[in-house]
Amino acid sequence: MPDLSVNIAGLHFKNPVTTASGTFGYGDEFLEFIDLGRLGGIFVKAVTGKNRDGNAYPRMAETPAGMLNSVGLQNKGVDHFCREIYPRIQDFKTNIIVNVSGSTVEEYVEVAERINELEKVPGIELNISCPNVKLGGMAFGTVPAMATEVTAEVRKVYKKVLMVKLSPNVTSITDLAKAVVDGGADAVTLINTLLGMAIDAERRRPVLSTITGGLSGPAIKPVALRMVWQVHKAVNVPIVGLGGIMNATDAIEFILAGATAIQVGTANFIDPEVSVKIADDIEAYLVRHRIGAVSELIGALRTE
Amino acid sequence: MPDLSVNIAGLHFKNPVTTASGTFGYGDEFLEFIDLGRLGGIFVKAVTGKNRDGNAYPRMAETPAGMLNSVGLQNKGVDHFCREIYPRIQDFKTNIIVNVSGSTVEEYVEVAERINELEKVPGIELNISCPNVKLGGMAFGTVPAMATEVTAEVRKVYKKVLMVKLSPNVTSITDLAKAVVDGGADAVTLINTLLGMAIDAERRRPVLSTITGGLSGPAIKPVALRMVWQVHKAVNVPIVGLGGIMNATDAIEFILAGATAIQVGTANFIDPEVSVKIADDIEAYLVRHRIGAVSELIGALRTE
Amino acid sequence: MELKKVVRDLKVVQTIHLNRRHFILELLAPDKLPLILPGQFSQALVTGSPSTFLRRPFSIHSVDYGRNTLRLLVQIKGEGTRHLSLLKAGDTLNLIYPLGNSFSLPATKDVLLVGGGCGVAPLLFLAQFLNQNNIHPTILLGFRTSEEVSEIEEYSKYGKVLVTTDDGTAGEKGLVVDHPVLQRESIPFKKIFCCGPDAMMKAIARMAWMHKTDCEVSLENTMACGFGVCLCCVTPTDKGNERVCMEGPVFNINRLKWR
Amino acid sequence: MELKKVVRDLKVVQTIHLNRRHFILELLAPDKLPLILPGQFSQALVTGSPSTFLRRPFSIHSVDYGRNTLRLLVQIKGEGTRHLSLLKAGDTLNLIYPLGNSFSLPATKDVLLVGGGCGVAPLLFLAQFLNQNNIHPTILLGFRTSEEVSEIEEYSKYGKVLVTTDDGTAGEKGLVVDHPVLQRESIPFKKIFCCGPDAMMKAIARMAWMHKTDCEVSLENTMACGFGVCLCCVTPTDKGNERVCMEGPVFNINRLKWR
Ligand SMILES: Cc1cc2nc3c(=O)[nH]c(=O)nc-3n(C[C@H](O)[C@H](O)[C@H](O)COP(=O)(O)OP(=O)(O)OC[C@H]3O[C@@H](n4cnc5c(N)ncnc54)[C@H](O)[C@@H]3O)c2cc1C
Ligand SMILES: Cc1cc2nc3c(=O)[nH]c(=O)nc-3n(C[C@H](O)[C@H](O)[C@H](O)COP(=O)(O)OP(=O)(O)OC[C@H]3O[C@@H](n4cnc5c(N)ncnc54)[C@H](O)[C@@H]3O)c2cc1C
Ligand SMILES: Cc1cc2nc3c(=O)[nH]c(=O)nc-3n(C[C@H](O)[C@H](O)[C@H](O)COP(=O)(O)O)c2cc1C
Ligand SMILES: Cc1cc2nc3c(=O)[nH]c(=O)nc-3n(C[C@H](O)[C@H](O)[C@H](O)COP(=O)(O)O)c2cc1C
Ligand code: FES
Ligand code: FES
Repeated sequence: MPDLSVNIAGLHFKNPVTTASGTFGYGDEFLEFIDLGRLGGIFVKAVTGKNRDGNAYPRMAETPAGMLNSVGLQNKGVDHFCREIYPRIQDFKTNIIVNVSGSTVEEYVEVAERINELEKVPGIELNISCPNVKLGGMAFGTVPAMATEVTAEVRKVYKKVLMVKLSPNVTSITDLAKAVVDGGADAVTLINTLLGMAIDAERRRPVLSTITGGLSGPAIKPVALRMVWQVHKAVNVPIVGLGGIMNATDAIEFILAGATAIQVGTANFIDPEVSVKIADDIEAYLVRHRIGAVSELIGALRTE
Repeated sequence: MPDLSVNIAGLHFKNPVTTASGTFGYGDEFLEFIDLGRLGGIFVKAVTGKNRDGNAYPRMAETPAGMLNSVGLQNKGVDHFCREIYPRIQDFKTNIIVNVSGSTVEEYVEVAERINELEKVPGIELNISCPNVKLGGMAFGTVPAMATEVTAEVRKVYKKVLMVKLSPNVTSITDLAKAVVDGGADAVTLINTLLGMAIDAERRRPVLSTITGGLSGPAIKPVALRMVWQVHKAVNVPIVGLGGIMNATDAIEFILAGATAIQVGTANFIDPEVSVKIADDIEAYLVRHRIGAVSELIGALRTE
Repeated sequence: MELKKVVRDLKVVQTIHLNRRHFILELLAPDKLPLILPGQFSQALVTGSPSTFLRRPFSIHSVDYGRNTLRLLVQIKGEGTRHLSLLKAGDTLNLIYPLGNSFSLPATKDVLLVGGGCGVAPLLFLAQFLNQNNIHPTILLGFRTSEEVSEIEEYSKYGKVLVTTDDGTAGEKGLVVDHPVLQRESIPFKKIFCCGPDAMMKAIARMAWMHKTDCEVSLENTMACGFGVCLCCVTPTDKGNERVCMEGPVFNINRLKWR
Repeated sequence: MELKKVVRDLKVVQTIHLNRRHFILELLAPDKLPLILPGQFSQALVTGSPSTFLRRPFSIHSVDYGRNTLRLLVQIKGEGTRHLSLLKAGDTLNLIYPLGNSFSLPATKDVLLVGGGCGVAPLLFLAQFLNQNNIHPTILLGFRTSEEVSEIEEYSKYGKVLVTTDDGTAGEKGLVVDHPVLQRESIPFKKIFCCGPDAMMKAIARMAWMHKTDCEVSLENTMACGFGVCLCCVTPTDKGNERVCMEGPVFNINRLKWR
């Protein structure tokens, strides 16, 4: 049996398959479908300082091999998370990572500080990349100096594994990756959604209430793979890779490009059981290729 | 019969449907399939100062709802173009626009100067966005100051319609659009390909000889539409919109977002007759919606 | 029986083409059907349609626990539903079901069901369920034209059926809300269940408020997941933005921000 | 007859499943077939396969101008070819054809055709064409295993057929290049036409050079368009990077950079 485990800044993952924030709720909606204990980890929906209603509907548009969303960080705030959600999910037999969002450095710090107290949350993922909130993520995620600042401020209060999730809507993803590593990030997650738009030609209107939204799904996989590869060559921290992963082959492509772990996002909507299948099929790939440990594949793309 | 004509900096297009550079050869390969006189214009393959062999093969990878290419500006140089190609295509009954590329400002200027002499070429499209040539396009297309410079230098020698084609691989497409308008561009074309990558998981190798390549096709349409919309609100010159247009509905979406004309790219590979069909179907749309002229649709997205 | 969501390959027993735009898929479950409540829906995976990436939501039209089958009533709208219309006996359709909440069991016997377009789909199952609880509702169905009027005998098993068509080629001419049964000073219903296009549901809601009649509607929305995790399908309610696929699709009109 | 590229919907006359991995599509053209030369290929539009975006290239396996039909011989590789294998009589397949150059008419009668895998596809048409020009080639075909050996009677109409299989279950065991007919001091052929996997063609090319025998190969490559406009399919030749879909797929080995 090949060894599927991977390690991110000392945090053990039983396998490299985790689920992407915003596509997996708080995990409990999936209890009817899968055994969460079979996953390396779950990244729960973004948590902000206060309650947010998110954007008006329609919030979704289907696109070729993908979808746009403009959910906009709807959540009930960090208090509610700690009081109502955490007790409900703390005993899942997998790593629970909280996706931390905000509109100001103070808000990020506040949320991170609160999550730091939760014993059974071994890490957070700073979402400096959500393109949907006007007073929010976009700026942090696209200006290296701001990315360094918010990461460094959170680093001061957050003592466990700190991952930072990057926006792909930038000229140089490596500059951003370096910026957050400078700020003290233990790992980087990439990619968040590409900023896109859909139009209903018959009604001559935008499909989304917010006009633009975040593109996810297989359509963005080539861009995501490229960014993982670029960042893998540029920085020395582990990468959590995602963007359009639908099956184990996709997952292995990300690992070969340099990802230590991967996240399954939009694919969960199409098959809520897919994450566990991906873990199984990665194992089958390793057996078929006689590879002893998945960690041997990380960044192992042959380019000579 | 609705009026399909549009106008870009004084240049008349009988309809808004043109074809994208690099996907339509020099037009003559399509003579067996369509009547070029039914198109608003054709944008021919990139022309550089000297002969270029392009990249090694494999140069192509299929991706979800799209493809990657790493052709890399293969062409026989501007001399050959003027001597061999131009005489062959000059009498096509459509606007022939030449896509001008280079690795240095001098090369762009040299090619533009030569093309300026060709009586039956009413315009050029400066390709400052090709992501495939190491010493090339990328830098010009991603740094506003360089984009302004190359546009301004070409503007000095080029007397007809000057369009500049932008790269989508930037943090702010509006900054780039403003930069080339400052440099004297009459119009902007967007978008070129997104930088992406494909991996063969079985062989653990990149699919393309160049590892990364340019992503085109329906997958990128949401990103392209968003950029056309953003630029339409930011600058005051006409926009030529493209990225994943497969049919008239897609084309109308781009026009509603702000494009004066559109280009059909990758779709030509799947159906070499599609560009003419799109022109016909745009007309049918106008008739069905009782719209007298396609120009009424430009930027006419209802967002109130 | 457990109320548990499952992902299953169902076998197409038959495809009944009602008219050019509507068809019924009768589907056989591979294992014992879970408990399904009226108003619940399923998410169908469309294969072979390159432009259909996400699943498509369809209400449960009827359930036969004995034969372990359920039916979907589908209106052809775009590529996804067109591909579903090509399914034949023996083909497979992957469903996630049952999803969402359900219509509530009313405390009165004076019940009206109102449906229009593909919104009639959940009403057959609801009528059946009401019958099992000794309620014989009036069932008011709106169609475009006589050609699309269908399954009247089915509905008639469970209550009195009234019909409107847009063009008057069958039943009363006009919209469901214009039907004479609703044009009285006081309408003879204490509870209305409604499903159909937004405009229709809003018109019925206005009428219900006017007559102080209790009313539940089954909302549509754009859905990515269907089981509560994407937050794409929200509707504003008295509790903020709620998920149509989880807290809905059925809402009491008093909880919606429609006034 | 004009040598003109066309885009056409062809009707599937029959699908002949040769073995688990190979099948033949016989296709009826809607109008008079254009002139097609041996070695030319077509670009097939696969519908109903969400993961297949671009067309797929297939050689013309045979042509019947009388019945206005042509055949493709297809090996199932991935989703595109799997979907094509599901086509049935009466279905439609959209093709762009005929594409590319062709094998040349040799000035000798001592001709060997060598094919392996799906590379055998263009050789039947070529053999037919050679016969029409009074050449009866030797035809050496390589297969994986006896189960995949097929259409031998067809080829036998046009010349002497030799077979190798990887596992020796039919004909000679080994690779085509190891066949005894090629293991002599001087081989009895003045012209070789070869189509198959790259490694096979290169081995044959080495052998041809050794024996100073003229040799043409039909190359594969990754194609986006198939008609010369995308420049995705180039191969290095004595004239620089040439397009396999236009200047090829057939090249004389002396023009390639294989030495
Ligand atoms: C909870 C729920 C239950 C439903 N039950 C049924 C049912 O029982 N029978 C039935 O026929 N349909 C039902 N629908 C609607 C059905 O899901 C859509 O018609 C279907 O998804 C369209 O898919 P398509 O690929 O054919 O069309 P698409 O190509 O996706 O769309 C075609 C056109 O229909 C519009 N459209 C697509 N989806 C929706 C939607 N969800 N709401 C409004 N407009 C839409 C699009 O804007 C577009 O203009 C239900 C929807 C929901 C949310
Ligand atoms: C000029 C030309 C003529 C051809 N003639 C025939 C023919 O007559 N009969 C026939 O069966 N096949 C022929 N082929 C090959 C055929 O086009 C591919 O097998 C087919 O496109 C695979 O499609 P798919 O969707 O099934 O596989 P995909 O899912 O696209 O690919 C499956 C696997 O096959 C590999 N593959 C795909 N395309 C090619 C290719 N062009 N070259 C090498 N490897 C590839 C991929 O890397 C992948 O590993 C020809 C190719 C060319 C270029
Ligand atoms: C409906 C939806 C909601 C999302 N919400 C969040 C979020 O709250 N925080 C976050 O960091 N990313 C969020 N994302 C982005 C995903 O986590 C992921 O980065 C993106 O979808 C790309 O991966 P995919 O193509 O596998 O879905 C969301 C994505 C979707 C589709
Ligand atoms: C094979 C190929 C070659 C291309 N060559 C060029 C080129 O020479 N110059 C250029 O400006 N753009 C080139 N492009 C980009 C296209 O013109 C276009 O911007 C891009 O493909 C997006 O449009 P589409 O999705 O409609 O194809 C090329 C694209 C493809 C697919
Ligand atoms: S559709 Fe995803 S939460 Fe309702
Ligand atoms: S495949 Fe496009 S040029 Fe050959």
